[in-house]
Amino acid sequence: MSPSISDQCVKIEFLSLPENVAFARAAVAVFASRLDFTVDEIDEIKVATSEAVSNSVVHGYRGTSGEVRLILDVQDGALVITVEDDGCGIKDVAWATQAAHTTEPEERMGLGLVFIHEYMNDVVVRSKPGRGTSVRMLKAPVQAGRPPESGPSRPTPVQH
Amino acid sequence: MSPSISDQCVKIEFLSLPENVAFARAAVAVFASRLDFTVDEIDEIKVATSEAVSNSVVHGYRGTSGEVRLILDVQDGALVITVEDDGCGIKDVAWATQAAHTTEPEERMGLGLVFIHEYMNDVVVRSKPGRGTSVRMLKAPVQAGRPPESGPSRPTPVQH
Amino acid sequence: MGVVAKRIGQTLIVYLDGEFDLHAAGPFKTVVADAFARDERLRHLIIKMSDVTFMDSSGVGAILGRYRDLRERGGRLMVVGLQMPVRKVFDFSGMSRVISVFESEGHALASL
Amino acid sequence: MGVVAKRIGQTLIVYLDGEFDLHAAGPFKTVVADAFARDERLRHLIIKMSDVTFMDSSGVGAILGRYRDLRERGGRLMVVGLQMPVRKVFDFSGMSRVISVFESEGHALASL
Ligand SMILES: Nc1ncnc2c1ncn2[C@@H]1O[C@H](COP(=O)(O)OP(=O)(O)O)[C@@H](O)[C@H]1O
Ligand SMILES: Nc1ncnc2c1ncn2[C@@H]1O[C@H](COP(=O)(O)OP(=O)(O)O)[C@@H](O)[C@H]1O
Repeated sequence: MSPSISDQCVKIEFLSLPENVAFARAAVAVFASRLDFTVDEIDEIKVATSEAVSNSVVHGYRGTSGEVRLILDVQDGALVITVEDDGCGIKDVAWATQAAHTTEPEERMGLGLVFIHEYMNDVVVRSKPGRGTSVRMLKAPVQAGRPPESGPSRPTPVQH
Repeated sequence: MSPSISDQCVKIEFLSLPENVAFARAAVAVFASRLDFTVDEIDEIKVATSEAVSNSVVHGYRGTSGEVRLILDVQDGALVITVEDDGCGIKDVAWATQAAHTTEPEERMGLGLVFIHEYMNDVVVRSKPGRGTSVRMLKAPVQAGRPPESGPSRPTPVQH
Repeated sequence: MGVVAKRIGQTLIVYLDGEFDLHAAGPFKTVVADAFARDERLRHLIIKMSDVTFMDSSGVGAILGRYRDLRERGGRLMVVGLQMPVRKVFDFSGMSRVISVFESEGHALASL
Repeated sequence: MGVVAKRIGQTLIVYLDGEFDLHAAGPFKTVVADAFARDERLRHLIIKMSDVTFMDSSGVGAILGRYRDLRERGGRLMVVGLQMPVRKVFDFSGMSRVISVFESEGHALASL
Protein backbone atom coordinates (compact mmCIF):
# COMPACT_ATOMS: atom_id res chain seq x y z
CA MET A 1 0.00 0.00 0.00
CA SER A 2 2.98 2.33 0.50
CA PRO A 3 3.62 4.18 -2.75
CA SER A 4 7.40 4.27 -2.34
CA ILE A 5 9.91 3.64 0.39
CA SER A 6 13.38 4.94 1.12
CA ASP A 7 16.48 3.10 2.29
CA GLN A 8 15.69 4.14 5.83
CA CYS A 9 12.36 2.32 5.89
CA VAL A 10 11.71 0.07 8.88
CA LYS A 11 8.77 -2.35 8.81
CA ILE A 12 7.35 -3.75 12.03
CA GLU A 13 4.71 -6.48 12.34
CA PHE A 14 2.86 -7.63 15.43
CA LEU A 15 -0.44 -9.08 16.56
CA SER A 16 -3.26 -6.72 17.54
CA LEU A 17 -2.72 -7.00 21.29
CA PRO A 18 -3.20 -3.96 23.55
CA GLU A 19 0.32 -4.38 24.98
CA ASN A 20 1.80 -3.84 21.53
CA VAL A 21 0.48 -0.29 21.35
CA ALA A 22 3.17 0.86 23.81
CA PHE A 23 5.82 -0.96 21.80
CA ALA A 24 4.66 0.77 18.60
CA ARG A 25 4.83 4.20 20.26
CA ALA A 26 8.30 3.60 21.65
CA ALA A 27 9.60 2.23 18.36
CA VAL A 28 8.29 5.27 16.49
CA ALA A 29 9.83 7.63 19.06
CA VAL A 30 13.22 5.95 18.62
CA PHE A 31 12.93 6.08 14.84
CA ALA A 32 11.79 9.72 14.88
CA SER A 33 14.98 10.72 16.71
CA ARG A 34 16.72 10.52 13.30
CA LEU A 35 14.96 13.74 12.43
CA ASP A 36 15.15 17.09 14.12
CA PHE A 37 11.93 16.92 16.11
CA THR A 38 11.37 18.80 19.36
CA VAL A 39 10.30 16.90 22.46
CA ASP A 40 6.77 18.26 21.95
CA GLU A 41 6.66 17.02 18.39
CA ILE A 42 7.81 13.56 19.47
CA ASP A 43 4.98 13.54 22.02
CA GLU A 44 2.50 14.37 19.26
CA ILE A 45 3.90 11.62 17.03
CA LYS A 46 3.51 9.16 19.90
CA VAL A 47 -0.13 10.13 20.39
CA ALA A 48 -0.91 9.81 16.67
CA THR A 49 0.78 6.40 16.47
CA SER A 50 -1.01 5.25 19.58
CA GLU A 51 -4.37 6.26 18.12
CA ALA A 52 -3.82 4.54 14.79
CA VAL A 53 -2.52 1.30 16.30
CA SER A 54 -5.24 1.29 18.98
CA ASN A 55 -7.83 1.64 16.21
CA SER A 56 -6.48 -1.43 14.44
CA VAL A 57 -6.64 -3.35 17.73
CA VAL A 58 -10.04 -2.11 18.93
CA HIS A 59 -11.96 -1.60 15.69
CA GLY A 60 -10.05 -3.39 12.93
CA TYR A 61 -9.88 -6.73 14.72
CA ARG A 62 -12.71 -6.20 17.20
CA GLY A 63 -13.12 -9.38 19.25
CA THR A 64 -10.52 -11.23 17.19
CA SER A 65 -6.85 -10.69 16.57
CA GLY A 66 -4.79 -10.14 13.45
CA GLU A 67 -1.64 -8.63 12.07
CA VAL A 68 -0.83 -4.94 12.40
CA ARG A 69 1.96 -3.46 10.26
CA LEU A 70 3.77 -0.31 11.26
CA ILE A 71 5.94 1.12 8.50
CA LEU A 72 8.35 3.92 9.37
CA ASP A 73 10.14 5.95 6.78
CA VAL A 74 11.83 9.25 6.09
CA GLN A 75 10.79 10.96 2.87
CA ASP A 76 12.08 14.41 1.86
CA GLY A 77 13.12 15.08 5.44
CA ALA A 78 9.71 14.20 6.86
CA LEU A 79 8.68 11.26 9.01
CA VAL A 80 6.13 9.01 7.31
CA ILE A 81 4.28 6.51 9.50
CA THR A 82 1.89 3.99 8.01
CA VAL A 83 -0.31 1.76 10.17
CA GLU A 84 -2.02 -1.07 8.31
CA ASP A 85 -4.40 -3.81 9.34
CA ASP A 86 -6.37 -6.51 7.49
CA GLY A 87 -9.40 -5.96 9.69
CA CYS A 88 -13.02 -5.04 9.12
CA GLY A 89 -12.32 -1.70 7.44
CA ILE A 90 -14.17 1.62 7.75
CA LYS A 91 -17.50 2.01 5.94
CA ASP A 92 -17.43 5.79 5.78
CA VAL A 93 -14.05 7.41 6.34
CA ALA A 94 -15.42 10.98 6.13
CA TRP A 95 -17.95 10.21 8.86
CA ALA A 96 -15.38 8.43 11.05
CA THR A 97 -12.97 11.34 10.80
CA GLN A 98 -15.30 13.79 12.52
CA ALA A 99 -15.02 14.47 16.25
CA ALA A 100 -17.23 12.34 18.49
CA HIS A 101 -18.05 9.98 15.64
CA THR A 102 -17.43 6.45 16.82
CA THR A 103 -18.98 3.02 16.36
CA GLU A 104 -18.32 2.30 20.07
CA PRO A 105 -20.02 5.19 21.86
CA GLU A 106 -20.01 3.40 25.24
CA GLU A 107 -16.29 2.94 25.36
CA ARG A 108 -14.68 5.42 23.00
CA MET A 109 -14.73 9.14 22.36
CA GLY A 110 -14.44 9.27 18.59
CA LEU A 111 -11.33 11.42 18.92
CA GLY A 112 -8.60 9.11 17.63
CA LEU A 113 -8.68 10.31 14.02
CA VAL A 114 -9.14 13.88 15.23
CA PHE A 115 -5.89 13.63 17.22
CA ILE A 116 -4.13 12.10 14.23
CA HIS A 117 -5.19 14.99 11.99
CA GLU A 118 -4.36 17.56 14.68
CA TYR A 119 -0.91 16.23 15.48
CA MET A 120 0.34 15.19 12.04
CA ASN A 121 0.86 17.37 8.94
CA ASP A 122 -0.68 15.17 6.34
CA VAL A 123 -2.95 12.17 6.83
CA VAL A 124 -4.36 9.73 4.30
CA VAL A 125 -6.81 7.06 5.48
CA ARG A 126 -7.52 4.29 2.98
CA SER A 127 -9.98 1.58 3.87
CA LYS A 128 -11.95 -1.21 2.22
CA PRO A 129 -14.76 -2.73 4.29
CA GLY A 130 -13.91 -6.37 4.94
CA ARG A 131 -10.35 -5.89 3.70
CA GLY A 132 -8.57 -3.56 6.05
CA THR A 133 -7.39 -0.06 6.78
CA SER A 134 -4.21 1.89 6.17
CA VAL A 135 -3.47 5.21 7.86
CA ARG A 136 -0.54 7.13 6.41
CA MET A 137 0.60 10.09 8.48
CA LEU A 138 3.40 12.49 7.66
CA LYS A 139 5.12 14.96 9.94
CA ALA A 140 7.96 17.31 9.09
CA PRO A 141 10.10 18.81 11.86
CA VAL A 142 9.22 22.48 12.30
CA GLN A 143 12.82 23.46 13.05
CA ALA A 144 14.20 21.51 10.10
CA GLY A 145 17.80 22.25 9.34
CA ARG A 146 19.00 22.75 12.90
CA PRO A 147 21.28 20.01 14.20
CA PRO A 148 19.54 17.59 16.60
CA GLU A 149 19.97 18.37 20.28
CA SER A 150 22.39 16.28 22.29
CA GLY A 151 22.70 15.76 26.02
CA PRO A 152 22.98 18.82 28.26
CA SER A 153 26.57 18.01 29.23
CA ARG A 154 28.12 18.68 25.83
CA PRO A 155 27.84 22.31 24.71
CA THR A 156 28.49 22.29 20.94
CA PRO A 157 29.21 18.79 19.69
CA VAL A 158 29.85 17.79 16.12
CA GLN A 159 26.95 15.44 15.47
CA HIS A 160 27.28 12.40 13.21
CA MET B 1 13.60 -20.16 10.27
CA SER B 2 11.94 -19.61 13.67
CA PRO B 3 10.58 -22.94 14.92
CA SER B 4 7.53 -21.44 16.66
CA ILE B 5 6.33 -18.03 17.69
CA SER B 6 4.05 -16.73 20.43
CA ASP B 7 1.30 -14.12 20.32
CA GLN B 8 3.80 -11.57 21.60
CA CYS B 9 6.10 -11.92 18.60
CA VAL B 10 7.21 -8.70 16.93
CA LYS B 11 8.96 -8.84 13.56
CA ILE B 12 11.10 -5.94 12.37
CA GLU B 13 12.64 -5.55 8.90
CA PHE B 14 15.15 -2.99 7.72
CA LEU B 15 17.99 -2.51 5.29
CA SER B 16 21.53 -3.31 6.40
CA LEU B 17 22.56 0.29 7.12
CA PRO B 18 24.85 1.11 10.06
CA GLU B 19 22.28 3.61 11.41
CA ASN B 20 19.75 0.82 11.84
CA VAL B 21 21.91 -0.96 14.40
CA ALA B 22 20.98 1.65 17.03
CA PHE B 23 17.30 1.31 16.13
CA ALA B 24 17.50 -2.47 16.54
CA ARG B 25 19.11 -2.12 19.98
CA ALA B 26 16.54 0.39 21.18
CA ALA B 27 13.62 -1.67 19.86
CA VAL B 28 14.92 -4.76 21.63
CA ALA B 29 15.39 -2.83 24.89
CA VAL B 30 11.79 -1.59 24.71
CA PHE B 31 10.49 -5.09 23.95
CA ALA B 32 12.62 -6.64 26.72
CA SER B 33 10.96 -4.38 29.30
CA ARG B 34 7.99 -6.81 29.17
CA LEU B 35 10.12 -9.22 31.12
CA ASP B 36 11.69 -8.80 34.53
CA PHE B 37 15.22 -7.97 33.43
CA THR B 38 17.63 -5.91 35.50
CA VAL B 39 19.24 -2.82 33.97
CA ASP B 40 22.48 -4.81 33.62
CA GLU B 41 20.72 -7.60 31.78
CA ILE B 42 19.12 -5.10 29.38
CA ASP B 43 22.59 -3.70 28.69
CA GLU B 44 23.82 -7.20 27.86
CA ILE B 45 20.85 -7.80 25.56
CA LYS B 46 21.62 -4.53 23.76
CA VAL B 47 25.24 -5.55 23.22
CA ALA B 48 24.27 -8.99 21.89
CA THR B 49 21.68 -7.48 19.51
CA SER B 50 24.15 -4.88 18.36
CA GLU B 51 26.75 -7.55 17.58
CA ALA B 52 24.36 -9.76 15.63
CA VAL B 53 22.87 -6.91 13.57
CA SER B 54 26.31 -5.36 12.98
CA ASN B 55 27.49 -8.74 11.67
CA SER B 56 24.65 -8.85 9.14
CA VAL B 57 25.55 -5.33 8.02
CA VAL B 58 29.35 -5.73 7.95
CA HIS B 59 29.80 -9.37 6.96
CA GLY B 60 26.46 -10.63 5.63
CA TYR B 61 26.02 -7.85 3.09
CA ARG B 62 29.64 -6.71 2.87
CA GLY B 63 29.87 -3.92 0.30
CA THR B 64 26.21 -4.32 -0.68
CA SER B 65 22.98 -3.92 1.19
CA GLY B 66 20.08 -6.23 1.91
CA GLU B 67 17.28 -7.02 4.30
CA VAL B 68 17.88 -7.73 7.97
CA ARG B 69 15.07 -9.28 10.01
CA LEU B 70 14.90 -8.91 13.77
CA ILE B 71 12.33 -11.17 15.39
CA LEU B 72 11.49 -10.62 19.05
CA ASP B 73 9.49 -13.07 21.08
CA VAL B 74 8.78 -14.30 24.58
CA GLN B 75 8.86 -18.06 25.03
CA ASP B 76 8.41 -19.73 28.43
CA GLY B 77 9.21 -16.47 30.16
CA ALA B 78 12.46 -15.95 28.24
CA LEU B 79 13.32 -13.34 25.63
CA VAL B 80 14.10 -14.87 22.25
CA ILE B 81 15.83 -12.65 19.68
CA THR B 82 16.49 -13.84 16.16
CA VAL B 83 18.58 -11.84 13.71
CA GLU B 84 18.38 -13.05 10.11
CA ASP B 85 20.01 -11.95 6.88
CA ASP B 86 20.10 -13.27 3.31
CA GLY B 87 23.76 -12.41 2.97
CA CYS B 88 26.93 -14.35 2.18
CA GLY B 89 26.67 -16.76 5.10
CA ILE B 90 29.41 -18.19 7.33
CA LYS B 91 31.62 -20.96 5.94
CA ASP B 92 32.65 -22.39 9.29
CA VAL B 93 30.49 -21.39 12.25
CA ALA B 94 32.67 -23.21 14.81
CA TRP B 95 35.72 -21.30 13.61
CA ALA B 96 33.89 -17.96 13.52
CA THR B 97 32.61 -18.43 17.08
CA GLN B 98 36.09 -18.46 18.62
CA ALA B 99 37.60 -15.31 20.07
CA ALA B 100 39.77 -13.26 17.69
CA HIS B 101 38.56 -15.24 14.70
CA THR B 102 37.41 -12.78 12.06
CA THR B 103 37.48 -12.52 8.29
CA GLU B 104 38.22 -8.77 8.65
CA PRO B 105 41.35 -8.70 10.84
CA GLU B 106 42.20 -5.09 9.92
CA GLU B 107 38.92 -3.68 11.07
CA ARG B 108 37.31 -6.10 13.51
CA MET B 109 38.26 -7.95 16.67
CA GLY B 110 36.48 -11.26 16.16
CA LEU B 111 34.63 -10.75 19.44
CA GLY B 112 31.03 -10.27 18.27
CA LEU B 113 29.98 -13.91 18.57
CA VAL B 114 31.98 -14.19 21.80
CA PHE B 115 29.94 -11.34 23.32
CA ILE B 116 26.71 -12.93 22.10
CA HIS B 117 27.59 -16.23 23.78
CA GLU B 118 28.79 -14.48 26.95
CA TYR B 119 25.74 -12.24 27.36
CA MET B 120 22.93 -14.56 26.26
CA ASN B 121 21.88 -17.90 27.80
CA ASP B 122 21.43 -19.94 24.68
CA VAL B 123 22.65 -19.16 21.19
CA VAL B 124 22.07 -21.02 17.93
CA VAL B 125 23.83 -19.82 14.78
CA ARG B 126 22.53 -21.30 11.52
CA SER B 127 24.18 -20.35 8.28
CA LYS B 128 24.35 -21.48 4.66
CA PRO B 129 27.14 -19.99 2.55
CA GLY B 130 25.55 -17.91 -0.22
CA ARG B 131 22.13 -18.09 1.44
CA GLY B 132 22.27 -16.22 4.73
CA THR B 133 22.67 -16.40 8.46
CA SER B 134 20.30 -16.64 11.39
CA VAL B 135 21.39 -16.03 14.98
CA ARG B 136 18.85 -17.08 17.61
CA MET B 137 19.67 -15.90 21.13
CA LEU B 138 17.67 -16.59 24.26
CA LYS B 139 17.91 -14.88 27.63
CA ALA B 140 15.83 -15.56 30.73
CA PRO B 141 15.62 -12.96 33.49
CA VAL B 142 17.69 -14.08 36.48
CA GLN B 143 15.22 -12.66 38.99
CA ALA B 144 12.21 -14.19 37.24
CA GLY B 145 9.01 -13.99 39.22
CA ARG B 146 9.59 -10.61 40.84
CA PRO B 147 7.36 -7.80 39.59
CA PRO B 148 9.12 -5.41 37.18
CA GLU B 149 10.54 -2.26 38.73
CA SER B 150 8.71 1.01 38.24
CA GLY B 151 9.89 4.58 38.61
CA PRO B 152 11.48 5.63 41.89
CA SER B 153 8.57 7.89 42.84
CA ARG B 154 5.99 5.17 43.52
CA PRO B 155 6.89 2.94 46.48
CA THR B 156 4.80 -0.25 45.97
CA PRO B 157 2.62 0.03 42.89
CA VAL B 158 0.25 -2.61 41.60
CA GLN B 159 1.69 -3.30 38.16
CA HIS B 160 -0.50 -4.21 35.23
CA MET C 1 0.89 1.35 34.05
CA GLY C 2 0.79 1.26 37.85
CA VAL C 3 -2.61 1.66 39.52
CA VAL C 4 -2.87 2.07 43.32
CA ALA C 5 -6.08 3.03 45.13
CA LYS C 6 -6.84 4.29 48.63
CA ARG C 7 -9.98 5.66 50.31
CA ILE C 8 -10.28 8.94 52.23
CA GLY C 9 -13.80 9.39 53.59
CA GLN C 10 -16.22 9.18 50.67
CA THR C 11 -13.47 9.62 48.11
CA LEU C 12 -11.45 7.03 46.25
CA ILE C 13 -8.00 8.28 45.28
CA VAL C 14 -6.37 6.42 42.41
CA TYR C 15 -2.65 6.96 41.73
CA LEU C 16 -1.57 6.22 38.21
CA ASP C 17 1.93 6.06 36.88
CA GLY C 18 3.36 5.31 33.48
CA GLU C 19 1.47 5.39 30.21
CA PHE C 20 -2.32 5.69 30.18
CA ASP C 21 -3.35 4.01 26.93
CA LEU C 22 -5.63 1.23 25.65
CA HIS C 23 -3.72 -1.41 27.57
CA ALA C 24 -3.81 0.56 30.83
CA ALA C 25 -7.48 1.53 30.52
CA GLY C 26 -8.63 -1.99 31.47
CA PRO C 27 -6.83 -2.27 34.82
CA PHE C 28 -7.80 1.31 35.66
CA LYS C 29 -11.52 0.59 35.06
CA THR C 30 -11.31 -2.65 37.05
CA VAL C 31 -9.63 -1.08 40.08
CA VAL C 32 -12.23 1.73 40.21
CA ALA C 33 -15.22 -0.56 39.61
CA ASP C 34 -14.03 -3.06 42.25
CA ALA C 35 -13.48 -0.35 44.87
CA PHE C 36 -16.92 1.21 44.34
CA ALA C 37 -18.57 -2.24 44.33
CA ARG C 38 -16.85 -3.25 47.59
CA ASP C 39 -17.34 -0.04 49.55
CA GLU C 40 -20.77 1.62 49.61
CA ARG C 41 -19.43 4.76 51.30
CA LEU C 42 -17.57 5.80 48.16
CA ARG C 43 -19.03 8.67 46.15
CA HIS C 44 -16.16 10.65 44.61
CA LEU C 45 -13.06 9.84 42.60
CA ILE C 46 -9.74 11.67 42.49
CA ILE C 47 -7.31 10.53 39.81
CA LYS C 48 -3.73 11.43 40.65
CA MET C 49 -1.88 11.71 37.34
CA SER C 50 1.39 13.50 38.18
CA ASP C 51 3.37 10.35 37.30
CA VAL C 52 1.51 9.70 34.06
CA THR C 53 3.94 10.39 31.24
CA PHE C 54 1.65 9.65 28.31
CA MET C 55 -2.07 9.65 27.57
CA ASP C 56 -4.05 9.17 24.38
CA SER C 57 -7.78 9.14 23.60
CA SER C 58 -8.16 5.67 25.17
CA GLY C 59 -6.93 7.12 28.48
CA VAL C 60 -9.17 10.15 28.12
CA GLY C 61 -12.11 7.85 27.29
CA ALA C 62 -11.46 5.77 30.40
CA ILE C 63 -11.61 8.93 32.54
CA LEU C 64 -14.76 10.15 30.79
CA GLY C 65 -16.44 6.78 31.34
CA ARG C 66 -15.82 7.04 35.11
CA TYR C 67 -17.06 10.64 35.02
CA ARG C 68 -20.37 9.52 33.48
CA ASP C 69 -20.78 6.69 36.02
CA LEU C 70 -20.19 9.05 38.95
CA ARG C 71 -22.44 11.79 37.62
CA GLU C 72 -25.32 9.29 37.54
CA ARG C 73 -24.81 8.62 41.24
CA GLY C 74 -24.28 12.29 42.10
CA GLY C 75 -20.55 11.91 42.74
CA ARG C 76 -17.68 14.03 41.47
CA LEU C 77 -14.54 13.20 39.52
CA MET C 78 -11.42 15.30 39.88
CA VAL C 79 -8.03 15.03 38.24
CA VAL C 80 -4.78 16.02 39.94
CA GLY C 81 -1.41 16.97 38.44
CA LEU C 82 -1.20 16.78 34.65
CA GLN C 83 2.23 16.83 33.01
CA MET C 84 2.45 18.96 29.87
CA PRO C 85 1.93 16.43 27.05
CA VAL C 86 -0.88 14.79 29.05
CA ARG C 87 -2.46 18.16 29.78
CA LYS C 88 -2.41 19.00 26.05
CA VAL C 89 -4.31 15.82 25.19
CA PHE C 90 -6.73 16.41 28.06
CA ASP C 91 -7.44 19.98 26.99
CA PHE C 92 -7.67 19.24 23.29
CA SER C 93 -10.23 16.51 23.91
CA GLY C 94 -12.46 19.05 25.65
CA MET C 95 -12.28 17.33 29.04
CA SER C 96 -11.21 20.50 30.86
CA ARG C 97 -14.72 21.82 30.27
CA VAL C 98 -16.35 19.02 32.27
CA ILE C 99 -13.69 17.79 34.68
CA SER C 100 -11.87 19.97 37.23
CA VAL C 101 -8.09 19.72 37.32
CA PHE C 102 -6.27 20.49 40.59
CA GLU C 103 -2.65 21.02 41.41
CA SER C 104 -2.68 18.76 44.45
CA GLU C 105 -4.73 16.09 46.18
CA GLY C 106 -5.27 18.53 49.06
CA HIS C 107 -6.82 21.16 46.80
CA ALA C 108 -9.06 18.53 45.20
CA LEU C 109 -10.25 17.15 48.57
CA ALA C 110 -10.81 20.66 49.90
CA SER C 111 -13.10 21.47 46.95
CA LEU C 112 -15.58 18.73 47.91
CA MET D 1 27.31 9.87 18.54
CA GLY D 2 28.93 13.24 19.16
CA VAL D 3 32.68 13.57 18.44
CA VAL D 4 34.58 16.71 19.43
CA ALA D 5 38.38 17.02 19.31
CA LYS D 6 40.87 19.45 20.81
CA ARG D 7 44.68 19.54 21.07
CA ILE D 8 46.73 20.03 24.23
CA GLY D 9 50.47 20.00 23.43
CA GLN D 10 51.27 16.73 21.67
CA THR D 11 48.00 15.15 22.69
CA LEU D 12 44.68 15.00 20.87
CA ILE D 13 41.70 14.78 23.22
CA VAL D 14 38.55 13.35 21.67
CA TYR D 15 35.26 13.72 23.57
CA LEU D 16 32.63 11.17 22.66
CA ASP D 17 29.04 11.12 23.71
CA GLY D 18 26.16 8.78 22.95
CA GLU D 19 26.47 5.27 21.61
CA PHE D 20 29.79 3.98 20.31
CA ASP D 21 28.82 1.36 17.74
CA LEU D 22 29.38 0.45 14.08
CA HIS D 23 27.73 3.66 12.90
CA ALA D 24 29.76 5.85 15.26
CA ALA D 25 33.07 4.12 14.53
CA GLY D 26 33.36 5.80 11.10
CA PRO D 27 33.12 9.44 12.28
CA PHE D 28 35.42 8.67 15.22
CA LYS D 29 38.12 7.24 12.93
CA THR D 30 37.76 10.16 10.52
CA VAL D 31 38.07 12.84 13.21
CA VAL D 32 41.20 11.22 14.65
CA ALA D 33 42.80 10.53 11.27
CA ASP D 34 42.11 14.09 10.05
CA ALA D 35 43.55 15.67 13.20
CA PHE D 36 46.77 13.61 13.05
CA ALA D 37 47.11 14.26 9.31
CA ARG D 38 46.69 18.03 9.76
CA ASP D 39 48.90 18.53 12.81
CA GLU D 40 52.37 16.99 12.86
CA ARG D 41 52.90 17.82 16.54
CA LEU D 42 50.34 15.25 17.63
CA ARG D 43 51.67 12.03 19.17
CA HIS D 44 49.17 10.86 21.81
CA LEU D 45 45.42 10.31 21.98
CA ILE D 46 43.11 10.62 24.97
CA ILE D 47 39.55 9.37 24.42
CA LYS D 48 37.11 10.90 26.89
CA MET D 49 34.24 8.45 27.24
CA SER D 50 32.33 9.58 30.35
CA ASP D 51 29.30 10.46 28.20
CA VAL D 52 29.35 7.24 26.21
CA THR D 53 26.31 5.23 27.29
CA PHE D 54 26.82 2.19 25.10
CA MET D 55 29.72 0.41 23.41
CA ASP D 56 29.96 -2.88 21.53
CA SER D 57 32.83 -4.71 19.81
CA SER D 58 32.72 -2.25 16.87
CA GLY D 59 33.48 0.57 19.33
CA VAL D 60 36.20 -1.47 21.00
CA GLY D 61 37.64 -2.31 17.59
CA ALA D 62 37.76 1.36 16.61
CA ILE D 63 39.74 2.14 19.79
CA LEU D 64 42.08 -0.81 19.23
CA GLY D 65 42.70 0.32 15.64
CA ARG D 66 43.80 3.78 16.88
CA TYR D 67 45.97 2.08 19.55
CA ARG D 68 47.80 0.07 16.87
CA ASP D 69 48.34 3.17 14.70
CA LEU D 70 49.76 5.16 17.61
CA ARG D 71 51.98 2.34 18.86
CA GLU D 72 53.65 2.22 15.43
CA ARG D 73 54.51 5.90 15.76
CA GLY D 74 55.60 5.59 19.40
CA GLY D 75 52.54 7.45 20.74
CA ARG D 76 50.21 6.47 23.59
CA LEU D 77 46.47 6.00 23.75
CA MET D 78 44.57 6.57 26.99
CA VAL D 79 40.91 6.23 27.83
CA VAL D 80 39.14 8.39 30.40
CA GLY D 81 35.91 7.76 32.32
CA LEU D 82 34.11 4.53 31.50
CA GLN D 83 30.49 4.08 32.65
CA MET D 84 29.66 0.64 34.02
CA PRO D 85 28.16 -1.14 30.98
CA VAL D 86 30.88 0.33 28.75
CA ARG D 87 33.59 -0.67 31.24
CA LYS D 88 32.26 -4.25 31.28
CA VAL D 89 32.55 -4.51 27.48
CA PHE D 90 36.00 -2.88 27.58
CA ASP D 91 37.27 -5.28 30.23
CA PHE D 92 35.68 -8.38 28.75
CA SER D 93 37.29 -7.69 25.39
CA GLY D 94 40.72 -7.68 27.06
CA MET D 95 41.43 -4.03 26.26
CA SER D 96 42.25 -3.19 29.88
CA ARG D 97 45.42 -5.24 29.49
CA VAL D 98 46.80 -3.00 26.73
CA ILE D 99 45.15 0.39 27.21
CA SER D 100 45.30 2.47 30.40
CA VAL D 101 42.01 3.79 31.78
CA PHE D 102 42.05 7.00 33.85
CA GLU D 103 39.43 8.65 36.00
CA SER D 104 40.01 12.11 34.58
CA GLU D 105 41.68 13.92 31.72
CA GLY D 106 44.07 15.49 34.24
CA HIS D 107 45.28 12.11 35.46
CA ALA D 108 45.73 10.92 31.89
CA LEU D 109 47.72 14.01 30.84
CA ALA D 110 49.83 13.82 34.01
CA SER D 111 50.82 10.22 33.18
CA LEU D 112 52.49 11.23 29.91
N1 LIG E 1 -8.36 0.55 11.77
C1 LIG E 1 -9.72 0.65 11.80
N2 LIG E 1 -10.48 -0.41 11.44
C2 LIG E 1 -11.84 -0.32 11.43
N3 LIG E 1 -12.51 0.78 11.82
C3 LIG E 1 -11.82 1.86 12.18
C4 LIG E 1 -10.40 1.85 12.21
N4 LIG E 1 -9.98 3.07 12.60
C5 LIG E 1 -11.09 3.80 12.83
N5 LIG E 1 -12.20 3.08 12.60
C6 LIG E 1 -13.60 3.53 12.67
O1 LIG E 1 -13.59 4.94 12.76
C7 LIG E 1 -14.28 5.36 13.95
C8 LIG E 1 -13.64 6.62 14.50
O2 LIG E 1 -12.32 6.36 14.90
P1 LIG E 1 -11.62 7.32 15.95
O3 LIG E 1 -11.77 8.72 15.49
O4 LIG E 1 -10.23 6.84 16.15
O5 LIG E 1 -12.46 7.18 17.28
P2 LIG E 1 -12.68 5.97 18.30
O6 LIG E 1 -11.49 5.05 18.22
O7 LIG E 1 -12.76 6.65 19.62
O8 LIG E 1 -13.94 5.30 17.92
C9 LIG E 1 -14.19 4.19 14.88
O9 LIG E 1 -15.21 4.21 15.85
C10 LIG E 1 -14.29 3.01 13.91
O10 LIG E 1 -15.63 2.76 13.57
N1 LIG F 1 25.77 -12.46 9.59
C1 LIG F 1 26.95 -12.89 9.12
N2 LIG F 1 27.13 -13.11 7.78
C2 LIG F 1 28.32 -13.52 7.30
N3 LIG F 1 29.40 -13.79 8.08
C3 LIG F 1 29.27 -13.60 9.41
C4 LIG F 1 28.07 -13.14 10.00
N4 LIG F 1 28.25 -13.07 11.34
C5 LIG F 1 29.52 -13.46 11.57
N5 LIG F 1 30.14 -13.80 10.41
C6 LIG F 1 31.53 -14.31 10.26
O1 LIG F 1 31.99 -14.71 11.52
C7 LIG F 1 33.21 -14.00 11.86
C8 LIG F 1 33.27 -13.76 13.35
O2 LIG F 1 32.22 -12.87 13.75
P1 LIG F 1 32.37 -12.06 15.10
O3 LIG F 1 32.74 -12.99 16.20
O4 LIG F 1 31.11 -11.30 15.30
O5 LIG F 1 33.59 -11.09 14.88
P2 LIG F 1 33.83 -9.84 13.92
O6 LIG F 1 32.51 -9.24 13.57
O7 LIG F 1 34.67 -8.93 14.75
O8 LIG F 1 34.54 -10.34 12.71
C9 LIG F 1 33.15 -12.75 11.03
O9 LIG F 1 34.43 -12.20 10.81
C10 LIG F 1 32.49 -13.24 9.74
O10 LIG F 1 33.41 -13.87 8.90
